[in-house]
Amino acid sequence: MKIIGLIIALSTGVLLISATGDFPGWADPASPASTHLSPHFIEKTMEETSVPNIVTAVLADYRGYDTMYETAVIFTAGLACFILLRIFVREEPEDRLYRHVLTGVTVRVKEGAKLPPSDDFERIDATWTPPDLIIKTICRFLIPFIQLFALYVIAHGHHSPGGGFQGGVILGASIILLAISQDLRTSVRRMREKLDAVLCAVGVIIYAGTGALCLLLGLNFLDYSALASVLHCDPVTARSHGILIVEIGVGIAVMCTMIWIYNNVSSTGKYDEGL
Amino acid sequence: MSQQYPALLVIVPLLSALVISAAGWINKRLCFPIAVAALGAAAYSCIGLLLRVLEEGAIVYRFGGWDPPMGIAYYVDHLNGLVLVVVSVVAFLNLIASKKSIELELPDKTAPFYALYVLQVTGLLGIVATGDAFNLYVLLEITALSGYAMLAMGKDRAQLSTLNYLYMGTIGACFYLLGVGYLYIVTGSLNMVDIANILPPLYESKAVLGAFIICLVGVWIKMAFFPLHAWLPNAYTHGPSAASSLIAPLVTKVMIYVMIRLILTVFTPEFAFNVLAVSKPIVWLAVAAIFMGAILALAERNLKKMLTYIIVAEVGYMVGGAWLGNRAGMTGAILHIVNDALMTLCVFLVVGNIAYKLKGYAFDDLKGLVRKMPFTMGALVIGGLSIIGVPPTCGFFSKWYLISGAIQAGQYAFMVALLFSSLVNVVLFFRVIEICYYEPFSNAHGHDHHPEPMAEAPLTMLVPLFIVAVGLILVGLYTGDIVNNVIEFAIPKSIV
Amino acid sequence: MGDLIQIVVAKYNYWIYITLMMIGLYAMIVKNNLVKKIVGMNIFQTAIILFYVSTGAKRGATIPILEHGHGEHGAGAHMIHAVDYINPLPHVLMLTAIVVAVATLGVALALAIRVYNRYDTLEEDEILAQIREK
Amino acid sequence: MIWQLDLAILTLVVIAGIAAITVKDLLGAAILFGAYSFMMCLLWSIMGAVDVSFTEASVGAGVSTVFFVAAVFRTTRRTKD
Repeated sequence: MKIIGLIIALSTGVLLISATGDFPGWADPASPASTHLSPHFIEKTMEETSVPNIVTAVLADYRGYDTMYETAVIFTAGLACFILLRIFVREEPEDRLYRHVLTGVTVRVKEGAKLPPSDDFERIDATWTPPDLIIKTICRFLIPFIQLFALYVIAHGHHSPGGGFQGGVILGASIILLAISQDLRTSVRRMREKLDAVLCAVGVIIYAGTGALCLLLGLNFLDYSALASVLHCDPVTARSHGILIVEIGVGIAVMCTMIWIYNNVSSTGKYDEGL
Repeated sequence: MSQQYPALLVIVPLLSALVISAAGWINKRLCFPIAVAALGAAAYSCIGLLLRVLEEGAIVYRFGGWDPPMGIAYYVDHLNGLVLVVVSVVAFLNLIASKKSIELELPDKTAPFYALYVLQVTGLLGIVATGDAFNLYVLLEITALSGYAMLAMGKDRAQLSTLNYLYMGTIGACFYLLGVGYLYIVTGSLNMVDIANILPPLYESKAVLGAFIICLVGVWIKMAFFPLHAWLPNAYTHGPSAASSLIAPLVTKVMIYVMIRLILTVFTPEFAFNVLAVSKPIVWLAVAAIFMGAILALAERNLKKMLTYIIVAEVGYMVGGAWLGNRAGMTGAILHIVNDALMTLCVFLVVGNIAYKLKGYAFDDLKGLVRKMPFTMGALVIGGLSIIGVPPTCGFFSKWYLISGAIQAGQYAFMVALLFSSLVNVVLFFRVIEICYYEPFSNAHGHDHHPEPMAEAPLTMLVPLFIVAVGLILVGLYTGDIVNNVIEFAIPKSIV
Repeated sequence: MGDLIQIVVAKYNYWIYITLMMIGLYAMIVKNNLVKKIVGMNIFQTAIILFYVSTGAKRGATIPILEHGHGEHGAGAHMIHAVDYINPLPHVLMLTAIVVAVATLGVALALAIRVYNRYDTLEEDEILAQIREK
Repeated sequence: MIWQLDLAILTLVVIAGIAAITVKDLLGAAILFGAYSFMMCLLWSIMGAVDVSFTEASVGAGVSTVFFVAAVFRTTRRTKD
């Protein structure tokens, strides 16, 4: 099996390297890629969309249709992890571990029975980790600032590198950090599975809905200048606002998908004990 | 609203897939009606679009209002207008037919399954309608991911075979992406028509040759063309019957459409057939695909797995037909996309009905099935006749074009392969029909001779099957109209 | 000899990207462990992204973000020359490709977990042996 | 665009790639894959693709490594090859 793999990899490698013969030199300004489409994007972005970050302008406006499908890909991945892993009814009830908060004594309760809810016993995961106060408090302290930075990244996608995807992932990462530092149950209590799944769909609906709104206002799909009549501004700034709305939609969709995939992967669908 | 058909046919399913997934958490009963409405609207706009194309010729739809090379544009001409109609009608019929089997096999996850189903159809419609090479890659990924998720919901070995399908599918998609990258670095554009305009002076360059080979190999992996077909039989057999009866008829045919689009539009037939002397070896590969597909199908004792090998052979028909290089071969290939989608849907719906009523679809479970399920067996006979290629059904006409194309092109090996595969199909289907019709029903408690109660599949599964069976014959009878009005204009004049 | 070095200097980047792709492809085909195949798949995808981003690189050009004082808007901006800025199109395509790679990774890991729950191993040969026994 | 820096990081990336595949422990492979992604993001920021490197840092290296580690914890660290 190793030989076949080696032959396949080497033959494709030789084919690809021989095909690089006619490539333009590395990073030379006169290459066809830098002289056909990109001059239009670089020179016209300011006039047509008034967005300084050309990548965000091309991403959400010139090729906004691509990005809508890419958000749909992320949504499909979240849905796929949910449908593959999520288990609603469990066959054999597992036993639970509780820890007495003051003394640190752990109690094992068999066959899915529960301790009456009291605040001096806290439930802990089966893969038991010692109570590490430092990590818990630091993470609880850090998470709001991570989320603040993520909102900045989404909102500031026009002027600096960033945008819907990066901001959405950082927001998702803050909730995942909560799930890793505390335990999955606290993060699921913060971000319910139902809310997470519906927000996932809502994020992509914001994106496709903005496009459909432009369609209903008469112009082609995803033509933000149609929003000028709704946002009461000239078509160029309407495009800039359209890009911002779309980036917010992408941010919400990516955040919820990352949380959804993490919750399903780390607890193999049981939603009780994560990493 | 008819100007917006190209956008509507893709946006309505996408938005409804999202609404279905959200509605799944609020009120489960809403999901199926939304899915049916969405695919109905998509089918309606596809048919409307084809009628518009027949009147006005090719339609360009600019997304975001930007002109084609800058923004993304849809080019809908006769070729993808026809394939769009086939994809949306097949998906619509299959959704209605597989409602009950979805509820039987996936009791608590019907809502996400419907959402994935509609997302898969969105991806397929997008692939067929798009005019942008990179947009086609993103849609390829949506189709692939929702396909993996649906196929992995089957029983026992489904997850492992889907994981292998994922590896091969990702390699195929990455090869296609690499091919588009090679084209981009040499031409600077991503729009298919724009690339076709820039390419002619570059025909001699090694980069374009490398891009063509890599794109082709990537698309071949995705369509399970013979040497790269190992993932298809297991993936389609172990999937739930609703998923395999959607994916089997459509995904391989759409990938063949992508290959034909690459030949006709992006690399122009002048490059594909004349500059490269590559059509002869590819037709020989197609001959090998047909032989191996037929022989491996003979060796199977499981009805569903036998059908997956027939799909591998059918892929050999279409690739060989497209690469014959003459008008009859290309017409046969395009017509075979339409016919094969309908035939495979008919036969997989039959397997869906059998799986719904019996526990398995191995040959020994099918004994004496005609008394229990007469209508399903009737549809199996019609589907079998069409796959064999008996005149009234559509299978005959596309095979006729392929054989006449092979003779014109002097590829007699391809003609022999076509006839051999038809004979093997005769053996395959009559073996199954003989088991179902003549062997007594193997009931456990001795042999009491009172006639078994007719336990036919429910009506919602039978009506679509009946429509498809009748459709097979109608498409066969109206082949002349389809070819003269639609396929004639789909193939550029340069192919004679 | 001189022009050979010229060719090498101009093209060595592409050759390294292609070797990286082939490492990923080799791992996907040959590795026995399912998760190792997923690592190989991701290396293959990231190498293609690397190839795309390098098509956009321009010698002597800055990042594709225009200096934009909040004052002047649209037409008032001074003349923008395409030569000073890096080609933004491959970056847009690759934002999409990275997110697609993560989506595929998520689904692949979910499938690997399901396979592990069923066969208690991630080694392909052990799984096939179990299937042959059944 | 200092080509010596570019070459150095490229070789580091290739070494991390090969190591991520050949190491005998899945958790090690996950961490090495995270390192591979971060160096890839460094390479892109050198090439001027700031948006792409930001995305790779957060999406590609950050969350992929978390998914990998979560999956390895839920399966096994043992690999034969």
